Amino acid sequence: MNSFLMSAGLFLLINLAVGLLRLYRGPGPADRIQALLLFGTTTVAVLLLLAYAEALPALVHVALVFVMLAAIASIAFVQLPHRTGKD
Amino acid sequence: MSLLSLIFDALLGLGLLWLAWRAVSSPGLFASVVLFMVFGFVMAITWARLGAPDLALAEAAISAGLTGALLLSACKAALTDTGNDNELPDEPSTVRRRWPAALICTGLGAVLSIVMIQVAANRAAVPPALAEAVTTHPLDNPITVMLLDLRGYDTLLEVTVLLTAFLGVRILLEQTELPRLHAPRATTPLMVDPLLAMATPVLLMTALYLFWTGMEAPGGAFQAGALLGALGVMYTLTGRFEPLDRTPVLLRLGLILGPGMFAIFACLALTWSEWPLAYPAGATGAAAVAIEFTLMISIAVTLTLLFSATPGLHARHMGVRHP
Amino acid sequence: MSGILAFSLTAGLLFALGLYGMLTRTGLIHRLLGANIMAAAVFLFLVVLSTRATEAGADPVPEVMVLTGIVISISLTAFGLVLIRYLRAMTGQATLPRSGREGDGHSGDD
Amino acid sequence: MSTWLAIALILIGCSFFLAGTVGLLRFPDTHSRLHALTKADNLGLGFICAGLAVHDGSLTGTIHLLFVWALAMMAATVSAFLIARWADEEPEH
Repeated sequence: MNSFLMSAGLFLLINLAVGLLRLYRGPGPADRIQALLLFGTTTVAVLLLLAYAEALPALVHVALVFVMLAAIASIAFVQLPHRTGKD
Repeated sequence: MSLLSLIFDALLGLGLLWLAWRAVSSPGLFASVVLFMVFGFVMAITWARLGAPDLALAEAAISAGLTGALLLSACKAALTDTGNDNELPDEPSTVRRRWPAALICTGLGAVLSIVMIQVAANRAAVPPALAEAVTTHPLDNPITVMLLDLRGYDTLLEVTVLLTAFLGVRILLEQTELPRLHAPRATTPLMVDPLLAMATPVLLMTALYLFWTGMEAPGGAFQAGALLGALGVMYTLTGRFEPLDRTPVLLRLGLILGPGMFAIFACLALTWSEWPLAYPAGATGAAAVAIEFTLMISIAVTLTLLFSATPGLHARHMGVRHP
Repeated sequence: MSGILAFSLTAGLLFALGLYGMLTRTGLIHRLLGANIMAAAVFLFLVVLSTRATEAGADPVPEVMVLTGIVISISLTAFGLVLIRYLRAMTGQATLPRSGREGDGHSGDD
Repeated sequence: MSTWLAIALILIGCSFFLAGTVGLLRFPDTHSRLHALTKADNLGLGFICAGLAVHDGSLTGTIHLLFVWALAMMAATVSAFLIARWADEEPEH
């Protein structure tokens, strides 16, 4: 079971690496922030899988902290003016 | 399993390297900032893989919440300060001295890697005195034992560093009129109000929970304080806290509470022991909890003020709403 | 633990990358990111050192040092960003002033 | 039996993550990407939480996992809304 959890985590990590392509390509700030959202969710999932694969229950708390603060980045992001400076 | 872990770790390492490379080399400010935020996420997974949940917790609270908000606000400030409405500004000349720097850094990287691999390959045992002190201590989590007891100075210095950084910021803000940033946009109650209404109790409870479990599991004053600080930053970002150009008395008290308690306790300790910062026999747990609690409050207040880059904050009345 | 090799290699290279960023970028926020990456490399190496002591559990000293280190690097970043705003308000740009435009080997570095 | 259930749930979760990533890469504009991403990912996270809860079996573990998922959905809802509105206000499109 543990190696199954680990390989699921590995799969998600590869997923994340592929998602980096969007971060690389952009083009707009909104697209980059979306990639960040994807990474946030994936990181939470990887942390949960690792918590059980390595029998470190404290990692569930780490995942909890992550999701709780996930919205802050978005709130901070929408404070940015648009590129054409309408704001 | 071990091959799997090896691939996992190698992928993590490659991811970290690619993200770091892009963060320092991509021309745009915003792209670099987002890349650095993702770098923090991957770093948290790395701490988890290395079996250091304490660090993963701190990294999660800081890189998921605080650093992102801080750097994105820096992007906003870069726009506002330069009066440049068109584009997040790139640097005038993006890169210089590329080849000599690359040569030096390649050499340094190679040497460092070789040395680090060799050092890390030698196994070393925990010094016996330390191992004994950790195992016989009433608090269970070895990291907490270290933080509270064997190196109480460590926590004191941590909170002092934060406080010093805030004082530095405050001095700078008194020196000059920085252009006022635009008022927060996300003040519309439509989606942010329900979020804050739910996030506030959840974050408060989780912070207390982390504080409490910090006694026997990873967690503790810093992680809990960072969560509370993130809540404060959330309130500032959405305009629920408004900047002031002075520091109200209550906030001053909050700032000084943790270090002050620490200092008083250190002096009092001289009455029952010949060492400052020694716990009274029989009341170690209670004294530790009291000190940690005040530290948590100070860390939260300091982080909120430091990240909002204002001397003070006050709650805005949200009583009457205009639809 | 299998990760020791991979992560110590990563730490060494990360440090070099952060330094490269600090040496080549002129934008101060980018330099700050470079400094943060260097700090992360040091933290990574310290934690790798602490996990190798596996007979009696991980050695807590380096981990505690890294915890403090994280606090210090976050304070540094926050202060640095305000300092950069201050510089921008004074000089109009977020780069360090240089005495000559080209070929000066020593100025403008941290 | 429960092991197989857990494995099945986690596999389903992983496939949703894959779908989310493919959507993020392949869809043409900001809004459709946002749509693919926030829904697929949080469903995937939900399946993984469910699978781990089955694997764990204890009450506290299940509550923790449920909590993580609920919070993730809350955060994703708000983030998706804020980003979509931000992109809407962008005058170029």
